[in-house]
Amino acid sequence: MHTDAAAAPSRLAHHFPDMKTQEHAARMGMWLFLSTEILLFAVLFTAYAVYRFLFPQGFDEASKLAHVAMGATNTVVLITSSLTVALAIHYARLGENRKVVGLLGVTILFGLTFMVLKGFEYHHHWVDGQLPGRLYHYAGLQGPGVSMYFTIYFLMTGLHGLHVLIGMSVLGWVAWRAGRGEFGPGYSTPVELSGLYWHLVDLIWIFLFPLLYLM
Amino acid sequence: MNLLNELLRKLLFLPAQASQWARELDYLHYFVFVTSMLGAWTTLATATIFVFRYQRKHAQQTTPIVDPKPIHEAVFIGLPLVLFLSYFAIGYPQYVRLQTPPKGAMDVYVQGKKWMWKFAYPGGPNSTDVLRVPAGRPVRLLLTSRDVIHSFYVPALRMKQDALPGRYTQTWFNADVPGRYPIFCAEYCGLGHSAMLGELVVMPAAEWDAWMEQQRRGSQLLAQDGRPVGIENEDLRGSLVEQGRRIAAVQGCFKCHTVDGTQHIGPTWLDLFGRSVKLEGGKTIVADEAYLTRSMMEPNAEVVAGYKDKAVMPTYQGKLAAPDAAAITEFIKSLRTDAPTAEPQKGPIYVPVTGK
Amino acid sequence: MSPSPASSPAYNTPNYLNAEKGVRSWLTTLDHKRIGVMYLGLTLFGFFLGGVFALLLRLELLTPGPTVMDAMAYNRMFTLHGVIMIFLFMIPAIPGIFGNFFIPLMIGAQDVAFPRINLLSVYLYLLGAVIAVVGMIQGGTDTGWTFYTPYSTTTVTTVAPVLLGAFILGMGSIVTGLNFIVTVHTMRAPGVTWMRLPLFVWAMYATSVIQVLATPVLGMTLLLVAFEKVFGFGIFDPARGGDPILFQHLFWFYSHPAVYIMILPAMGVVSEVVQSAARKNMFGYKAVAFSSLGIAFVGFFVWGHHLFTSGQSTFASGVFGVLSMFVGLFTAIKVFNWTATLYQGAIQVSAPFVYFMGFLYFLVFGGLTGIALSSVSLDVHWQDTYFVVAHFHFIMVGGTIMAFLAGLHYWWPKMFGKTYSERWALAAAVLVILGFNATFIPQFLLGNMGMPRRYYSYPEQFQALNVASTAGASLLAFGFFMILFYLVASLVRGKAAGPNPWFSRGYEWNTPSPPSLANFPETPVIDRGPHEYQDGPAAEVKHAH
Amino acid sequence: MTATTHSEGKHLGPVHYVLVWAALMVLTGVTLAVWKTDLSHSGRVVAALAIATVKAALVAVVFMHLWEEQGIARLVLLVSALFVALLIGLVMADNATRFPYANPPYSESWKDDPWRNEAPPMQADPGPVRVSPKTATEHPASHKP
Repeated sequence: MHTDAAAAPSRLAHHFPDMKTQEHAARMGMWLFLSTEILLFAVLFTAYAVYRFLFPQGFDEASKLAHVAMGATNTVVLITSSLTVALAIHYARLGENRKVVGLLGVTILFGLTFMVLKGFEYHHHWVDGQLPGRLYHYAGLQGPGVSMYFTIYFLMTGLHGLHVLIGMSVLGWVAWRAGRGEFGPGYSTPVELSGLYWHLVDLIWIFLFPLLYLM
Repeated sequence: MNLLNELLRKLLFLPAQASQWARELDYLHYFVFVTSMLGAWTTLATATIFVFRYQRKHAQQTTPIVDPKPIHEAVFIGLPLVLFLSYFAIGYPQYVRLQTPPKGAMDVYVQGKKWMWKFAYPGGPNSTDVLRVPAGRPVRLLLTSRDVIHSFYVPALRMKQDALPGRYTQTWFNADVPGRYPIFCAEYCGLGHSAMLGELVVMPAAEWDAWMEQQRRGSQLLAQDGRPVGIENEDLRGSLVEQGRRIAAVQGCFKCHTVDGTQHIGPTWLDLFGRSVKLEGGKTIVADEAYLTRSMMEPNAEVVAGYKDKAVMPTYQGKLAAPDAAAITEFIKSLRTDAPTAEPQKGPIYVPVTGK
Repeated sequence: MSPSPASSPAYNTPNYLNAEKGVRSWLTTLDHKRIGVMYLGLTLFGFFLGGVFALLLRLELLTPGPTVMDAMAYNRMFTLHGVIMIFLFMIPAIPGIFGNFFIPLMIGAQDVAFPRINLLSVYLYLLGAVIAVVGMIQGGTDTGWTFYTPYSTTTVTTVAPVLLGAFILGMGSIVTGLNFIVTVHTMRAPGVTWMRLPLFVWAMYATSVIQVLATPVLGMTLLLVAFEKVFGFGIFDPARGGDPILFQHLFWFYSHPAVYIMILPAMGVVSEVVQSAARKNMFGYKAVAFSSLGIAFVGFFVWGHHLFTSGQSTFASGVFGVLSMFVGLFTAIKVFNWTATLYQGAIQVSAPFVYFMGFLYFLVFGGLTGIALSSVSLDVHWQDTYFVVAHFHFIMVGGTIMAFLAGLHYWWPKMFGKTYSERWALAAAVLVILGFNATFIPQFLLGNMGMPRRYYSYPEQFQALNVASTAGASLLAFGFFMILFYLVASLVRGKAAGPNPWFSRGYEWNTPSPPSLANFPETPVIDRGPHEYQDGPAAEVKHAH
Repeated sequence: MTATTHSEGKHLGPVHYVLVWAALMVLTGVTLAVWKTDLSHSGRVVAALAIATVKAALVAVVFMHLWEEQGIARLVLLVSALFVALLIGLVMADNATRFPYANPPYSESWKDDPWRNEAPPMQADPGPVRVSPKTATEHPASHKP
């Protein structure tokens, strides 16, 4: 979507009557894409709901093995990164491209922090054998539904982590374009669309954190 | 009524009705069939009449704009809705009845496994592929599976229920016409899906009581002899060959080995016994009892030439008791092109039940 | 087909086919019409493959025991047939071909909103198709297209590649849908209000909503199965507390709406065909348009009617059962309105119209058997038998393929600027309809008798009807080959069609045949609804240029 | 994007963003505080989900500009949310009302089993959930939250 707008020097593709329509179309496309992401995660949320309902005790005990401190830190990190992205969009609309580069850079660093912390968590679970399904071999906690918690934990955080990585790459690309001074009052769609994506990643984590760490 | 029932049943190719529920389901079937056919043909006949009535007279003929009045759309919505909801209003209570077994129904445990049905009756007796029930008494089935999903289906009872691995589903019936009715597996379960046939034998109640009494005595005797009883107990009857076939099916041998000569993941068993087999590495060996047994226990030790890349067979050391391995060997020995083959069955397999 | 009075030599004028030359210009094209033509080639190849497997299946079922293949080959073949027909033909065909080609023409736009993403969808289709088909043939996948766990996670055959392929095909389907929604919202020409949208566009819009919202669920579910099969994550593994019925819920949350992805575009196609063939505006335009949206919406909440005998709760079965009746209701509304459209029309019995009548007949019976199936208790007898097989083939072959053929014959002159032999077309249409009846009516009766589906061998009492079905299938196949033959012949030696051989007043006929690269010389301004035939030829001529 | 696509006066600025960020931080704190309380299990679940929903709404409305966006984006988000809710709701409705033993073995719905001992178990009863904390601390790298 962004590429269409960028391709023509005038940024107006031949088949659109005007810029306004073109950007409206781009944003609508992005929102529809976000809805597919929501439905993608919905599968895992459904599995979570069903298995938590069936194995409340197993999930309860297993979630105590999650590292709340790191999870909470990550929540703070992601929410703050959402703020920096929102500000980046604001300055992109004003054409202050250097601020955009700085804010997006900070966002990517936050994303990196998130992934590193996530990596530590994964490492701890790995060495303890708190792994999904048949890979689960942690002697400290056994019982129905326990390994299912870790199946869901790894699938949900893994898919979310993948989205963080994709988001970081897209933001990096947008920051590079901001560095070339491309954005201004007339054109800030790429910043806005990648920002929307990043906010969605944050939004999903807002649900994942209490569900996986605090229940 | 009875005549009409028979007429419609034959017209729709429906099998015999062996329970009251089946009969009532057929009445719904007839109702749905007749009303929806009337509706369909009325609509389609109207369309066809329009086609003949309103033929184009010249290429650029004009036609009036005809827009519907609200009453038209109300009829278009109202009529089918009433009809459809009446189907549901009749059908759903019937379904609820099937899902709610009456108190005092006899429990029979049904276990599906690739590719057979096992039945365990109250008090220990059990059977394979043949379910005997008393006519006129409600029977609740508690179904489960050993491997994948199977579905227990008796067309004569118009009744079907999936058997799920590791848990139970339930259904019930009250067969009231003595006779023999086929049982099918209706959920796809692999190679033997269409051969996973069983038989429901509905016996007059008194006859069934006598048969059950005999069964119970038999299983007590067996219990005294120290044989384990219960659903896991393989039936004792049948030749060693037949046992071997069953064990091979249960152990999943047929996932890779065929018995009709076609090559699959593993070598075919047809004409295998006594043949000179070329091994990976050039050695040649005669496939005797010893080799066959070794191949079950250490499958990757002596791989047949051409199967190196497919050497995926797990060891059956510890999974197969010595008599079972011997039975499979006997079964392989029986697979000869010049001998009557034990495999492809057409139609239901009628397996006799102990004590009858 | 009568030659148009305003017929012009087809390929002398510049058009989208001859604007650029060479393979490269096709592979990198962003033109929606060329992308539509590429989809035509690709999906027809898929249809051919799936059809060959269907014929082999029917051949095997000629006799009760083994006929031409062993059980393993049979199981692999019905998996191939199902996956190929559904993911490579039914879902992408009408949206990919007619949707891409005609939505922009029908709303007066130069292209779809995101042409590059449109091209991407073709390549996603190609990539997914290759991975799925090669994966299935190499790995011998034998799970059936439903991939039910735990069978799919425990079978010795390879399953992961086909799951990955289906995931990629799903992505292609999503971006097609997304593109159409945005196109319809943002690119309508002046005067094309929502209440003047051609009904095909309405149907495609509703379809796209389903594609966008349902397909991700399938993608994720298939990935979960792959994770379980490859890494042992155990999310559906009964031995680890997993619930196989949960898989069925998630699978059908996509796959039931997917049925509407297949049939809604077909309903859109026949809405156009019947208006043009009867020279009549749609009776109850709003009812037909909104019932498409109604099907798209309610279609999401009926998936549980596939689970009546699976161990699903009685309560849930009731909810899903009653909701299913409402989906049937929307289809009934459409059927009545199509019938009423014929009233006072000026009907020309052309090949597209014959297919329309076939569609109407088959959809009525396919739909009503669907209603019968969702009356809950009757499904207990019919679930997983040939009755279900016959029911959905009535909808898929009798509905979607008849509509596809109707659309293909109706729009062929527009797409390629050539006319085909009307006599051959009528003969083939009759053959296809007869063959279809002979193939699938016996299957209803087999289902009533209790023959389960996916049966390699069967008891002997089922043989007579199976033989009838196989005979019908060969007739059907012969009909399809006939169509292929005369359509290809028309490309080589067909007469020039002229811009509007049907004298149709659908917006898409306002362009030359084949359309020029830019579709319209200037943005058209529409001042009347589609398919209004109340005024004389003078308006026609004015309207056509 | 040009300012013309938005109705004037609805624009959000950095001040709004920082305020919302602060609110999100506070709500995160509240979530953690609720977790530490003695509230009943279901009470905590409801509270945590309610707070998460409020946070998500803040992100969607302010950060994602639903506040100033045209109707279609709101519609898309609401429809997806509705479909997610119906997917989860209808599937759980099935699990909650099923024949209890059609649910996975030894799950919650097998608890009140009037004939648990009669049913031949398909696999060994794993018994209740067992926590043995010592093994967790044996490993040098592991630690408890």
